[in-house]
Amino acid sequence: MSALLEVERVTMRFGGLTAVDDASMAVPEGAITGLIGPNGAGKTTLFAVISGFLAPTAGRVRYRGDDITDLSVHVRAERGIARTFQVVQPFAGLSVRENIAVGAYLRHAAREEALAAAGAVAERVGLTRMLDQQAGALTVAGRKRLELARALATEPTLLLLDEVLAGLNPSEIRDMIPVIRRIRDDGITILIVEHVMQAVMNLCDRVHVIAQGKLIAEGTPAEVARNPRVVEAYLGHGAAERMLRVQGGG
Amino acid sequence: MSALRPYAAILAVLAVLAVLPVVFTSGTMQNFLIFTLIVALAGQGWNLLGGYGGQFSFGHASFFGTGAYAIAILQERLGLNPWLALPIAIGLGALVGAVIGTLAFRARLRGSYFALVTLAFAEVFRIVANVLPVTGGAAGILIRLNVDPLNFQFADRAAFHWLTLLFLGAVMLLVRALERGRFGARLVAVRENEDAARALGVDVLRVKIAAITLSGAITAAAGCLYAQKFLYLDAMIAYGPWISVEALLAPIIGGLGTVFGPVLGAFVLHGIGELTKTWIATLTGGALPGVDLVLFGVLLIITVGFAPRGILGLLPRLRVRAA
Amino acid sequence: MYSPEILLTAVLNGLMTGSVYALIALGLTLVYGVLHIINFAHGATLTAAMFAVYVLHGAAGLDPYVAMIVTVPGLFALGYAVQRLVIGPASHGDDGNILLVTLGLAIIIENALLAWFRSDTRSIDVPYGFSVIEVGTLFLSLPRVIAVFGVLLVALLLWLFLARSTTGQAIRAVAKEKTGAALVGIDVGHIYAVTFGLGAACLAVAASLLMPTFLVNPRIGNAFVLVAFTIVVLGGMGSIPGALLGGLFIGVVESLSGLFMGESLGQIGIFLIFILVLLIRPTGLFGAKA
Amino acid sequence: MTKTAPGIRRRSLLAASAALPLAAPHVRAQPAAVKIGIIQPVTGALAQDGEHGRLGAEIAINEINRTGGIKALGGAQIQMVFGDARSTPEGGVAEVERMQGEGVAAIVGRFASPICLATTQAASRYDIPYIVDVGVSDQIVTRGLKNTFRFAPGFGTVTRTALDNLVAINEAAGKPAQTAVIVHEDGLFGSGMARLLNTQLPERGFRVLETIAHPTPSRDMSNVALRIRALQPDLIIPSSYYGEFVLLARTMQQQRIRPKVGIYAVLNGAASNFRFVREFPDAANHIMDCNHWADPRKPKTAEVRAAAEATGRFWLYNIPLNYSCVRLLADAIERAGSTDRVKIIEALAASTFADHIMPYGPTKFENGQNMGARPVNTQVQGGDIKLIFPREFADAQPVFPAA
Repeated sequence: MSALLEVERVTMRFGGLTAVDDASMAVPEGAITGLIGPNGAGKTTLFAVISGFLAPTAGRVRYRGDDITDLSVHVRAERGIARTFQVVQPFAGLSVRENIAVGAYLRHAAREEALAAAGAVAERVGLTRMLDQQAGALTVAGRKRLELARALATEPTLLLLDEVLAGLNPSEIRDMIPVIRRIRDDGITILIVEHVMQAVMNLCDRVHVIAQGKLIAEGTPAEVARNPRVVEAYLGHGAAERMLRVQGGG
Repeated sequence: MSALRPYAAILAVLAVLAVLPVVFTSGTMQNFLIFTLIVALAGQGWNLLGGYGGQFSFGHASFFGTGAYAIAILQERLGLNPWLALPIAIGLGALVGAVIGTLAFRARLRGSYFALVTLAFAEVFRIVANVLPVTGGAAGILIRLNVDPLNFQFADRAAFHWLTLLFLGAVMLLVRALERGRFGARLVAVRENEDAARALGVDVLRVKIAAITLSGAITAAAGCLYAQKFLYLDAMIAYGPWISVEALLAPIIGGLGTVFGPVLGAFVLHGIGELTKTWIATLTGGALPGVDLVLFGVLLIITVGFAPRGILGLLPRLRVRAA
Repeated sequence: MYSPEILLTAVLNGLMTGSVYALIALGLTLVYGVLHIINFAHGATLTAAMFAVYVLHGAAGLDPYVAMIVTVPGLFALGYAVQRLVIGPASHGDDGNILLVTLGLAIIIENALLAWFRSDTRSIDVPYGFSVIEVGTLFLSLPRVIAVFGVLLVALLLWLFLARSTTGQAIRAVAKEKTGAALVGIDVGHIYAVTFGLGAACLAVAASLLMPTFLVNPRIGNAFVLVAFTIVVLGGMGSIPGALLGGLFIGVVESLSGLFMGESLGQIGIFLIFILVLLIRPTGLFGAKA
Repeated sequence: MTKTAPGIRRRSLLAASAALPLAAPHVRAQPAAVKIGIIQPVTGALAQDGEHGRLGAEIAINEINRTGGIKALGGAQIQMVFGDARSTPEGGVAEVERMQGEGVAAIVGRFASPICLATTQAASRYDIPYIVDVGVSDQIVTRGLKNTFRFAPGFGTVTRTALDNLVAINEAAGKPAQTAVIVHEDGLFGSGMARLLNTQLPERGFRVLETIAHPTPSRDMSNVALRIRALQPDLIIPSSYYGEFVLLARTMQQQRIRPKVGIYAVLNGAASNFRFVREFPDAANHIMDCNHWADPRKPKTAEVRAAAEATGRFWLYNIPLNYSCVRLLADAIERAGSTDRVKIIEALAASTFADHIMPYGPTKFENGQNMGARPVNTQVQGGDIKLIFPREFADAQPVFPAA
């Protein structure tokens, strides 16, 4: 698999604070790649750099081999990079259909086509019945789907999902996972930032782990879960040893 | 036929407005109607940027005044026919909009900051217009009375009414068309959430600048009509805060971000305003200056606080039709 | 072109005017710093305060400085009530709404004053109105010198209040972290209203300091409001030292540009500064970054 | 214009003549009242002028009605229809429309600001005779509007007369004044005046040291005072409205700045205003003004002044001017023998009315301007406003130099 997106030695500093430190990673085409890490590890910052909402202090981001570091967000969207927001950002005053259409207009200038495309996308994420509701009236789960639908409506090649499962209850998560899988199966590459571990294990083909601004591990979900540095990063210093001891003892 | 359906309500309202000068023949009433239509037109300009785009300007006088002064100066100083001066004046309004928009939006001014900077621009225009010789300085500029349709002056007030209505109608149809198209969707997306819009491929800066440019053009057209109707301008009239306030009150009270809002708002405000003034005058035997504006201020607060969709939002049936 | 003596007088005049500007801006920036709102009705409130001083002088024979006994608590109460009963409930905490609501208030106040007092320009005549203090060859207007000290006193009192009193500490807590303040039991709505009242009370003081040498008409607040906004933006939104410095700076700029460019065009300087600061450095010239 | 105007006229006259008998069906014995529109600014910066203008008109109307009304119309009473000359063109035009709706025979109005240009144009559409009491813009009588008449002297005339009088006063005193500083408000009135002064003062041998503009309203006159102090002129020539001039006079008094010879105002808002004189006698003392002023020698003047002061108001020039304008109009209606507007316009144009209380002589209109009109010089002396020049009207000697 070739890399659709490459992050090359990205560093992001805010004043004296280094949020992302010399991070490099690749997102292979056609797969679901996860970016995980404990709270405050820098994954949101790295995600913002990738999606173009922050300009990195140093380093480059490449997409299909092109340097896109300096491209603005909307140009990235035109090139086929879409994103969702962790804190859902619906256009509250608009209906679900109109919300999705804003994304669809990127590829369809005409109203009828854009609305039709919006309807089709809604079906893919299971929002068909809510199409004429006001977006502000949706449940949290509905809004998460709307985030997904709007991004999909831009017909992306690469979809960046920012904690799309956070805030959902277990049954809602179970409903959402197949939706995301299906998107991957339709040929859209996905990079997902997540801290719901169950989802990551289920969904991702490969996972990158970030802690204290540094990428510390990379591999399949199973590999990463066994990595002592990862366990330590999540559970605190010494946790990996204790865990190993428990496993060894058992 | 179905292609016309979204426009049917607008055409119906325009038809009603067109009949008014036939029903009301007094000069006072007809002047009132024309003035209200001009305010509604300026309000349409504001509404495009403020209602649909969410960028609240406190300085639409910049555009109104530019349109008004441009047509008056081209006509009186350069001898241009007002019909030819009209598109130039509207273009200049658009240009002022583009320049202010580019400066303000590039600097990422939003919310209160944008409101204040537009206000400051209008004040600068006002001070400059008050000293420049070409604007007549403080003496203002008078468009000479020369009643001739070729000269934009009509013996019959109804003709001017219909002309103003033609502009208003064209703008309403345009706004409705924009509302139903890509630009409108993007503009509203920018109002609702800039980051989300950006992520969906919307060039937020360009959309905002396009909106303020168009907004400037529409409000400049209102300025042109004002100048041609009342034939006199000075800096306070053209660039004064009154029109900035009128232009934002009409759409907010009528219904923010709707095609009918500015029209409804203008008629309700000025209707109530005139009635109040008359009522106070008969009650106290004299005019009480400013009472209408006190009422406007109260209505503004009530609307913002308790009826954010304006009067239109209180009329559920109409809202469905307008949607 | 001008003798040093005249330039010095112009600068001193600017500083004296600027100190009152600073006080007006102080109220505005205080409200911004705590509530994060731009109070568009600030100028109109000042006009109302000036009319209050005018009426108290005319009807009750109160000296403008003595009138503060009435106007300061009066405007504090008015500000408190307006925030609690009007701005708070009507704006739902939305930035754009607040701006519109305060615009509505400005329209109401200005035109109510217009209806009541008509648009005549009025002034009051006090025996010391044109008294001077002779400093060398300079004649400094006594009421304006009093104004400078008055402003300094108010700034000092305000600082002490914010630093020492329980309410002051609560105000600072709310300004820093609203949610946190609410969690430790501070009544945020009350603190907001108190702050708004303080902002209005500053205007009451400013009105008393202005009226001995100044004139009032229902639209006079407009002349001040953009100046005050300029100062607040220049000094950094929410910064009290910024407002003081900015006020003095603008006062001197206005005085010198009036001297050199003429009063008419001199005004434009303030607006241009305002626009440029907003476009180039919205965090202000003196202000610390947010 | 020529094609459409007669159509309007016929229609409006029909409307007017139809309305009049209907309005008073029961008072057959009494002839229908003649309605006269009075438009004055009673709100806005010029409200003080407007209120006094209205008072003058009222005194005249009362007097006419008391002494038998319009005799040519069977002793018809005059009825005032008052309108506020508001500060917007649409407001002014709306008042004209209202007057038209009420069927007024003519309008007497203050030319409060250039906005009234729009008002007179609106009136001309209906051929309503429009007598302007004063008007600072000479555009008012240079537009070829047949319905518009100005009773008081025009801007240019006032300035020229003011300077001629200044030269005469100066020469009589041995030419103490040679330099001047012009202070003016930056509106139509002050700017126009400053332009004229700047061309005409040097022609008469005065050196203009500087021209200082200030906005209305002004918050602070310190800078103006400072510049005057730096320039040390013989004369200060201010053209400002009331508030600003009072502020300047008081600031100068405070800063102990006195021009070497005096303050010589032209059409000043305060220098011929008793309010200023009463409230600030020290600052006002010896200020000269060239302005509109009633003829103190005419017996009627004292009568009107007494009537005005009985209402508790100060004696401002607006009162005699508007009194005179209404009397002039009544005279024209008498001679027209009808309320037909066109006939009134003709009667006004041919008018030689002498029974007014201004120091003008009989009226004589050329292109709407009363050619005999002229201003006079006043000076504040010991708490009173005295007429000091020309000598034939004067009731006091000039104090010049005033310092």
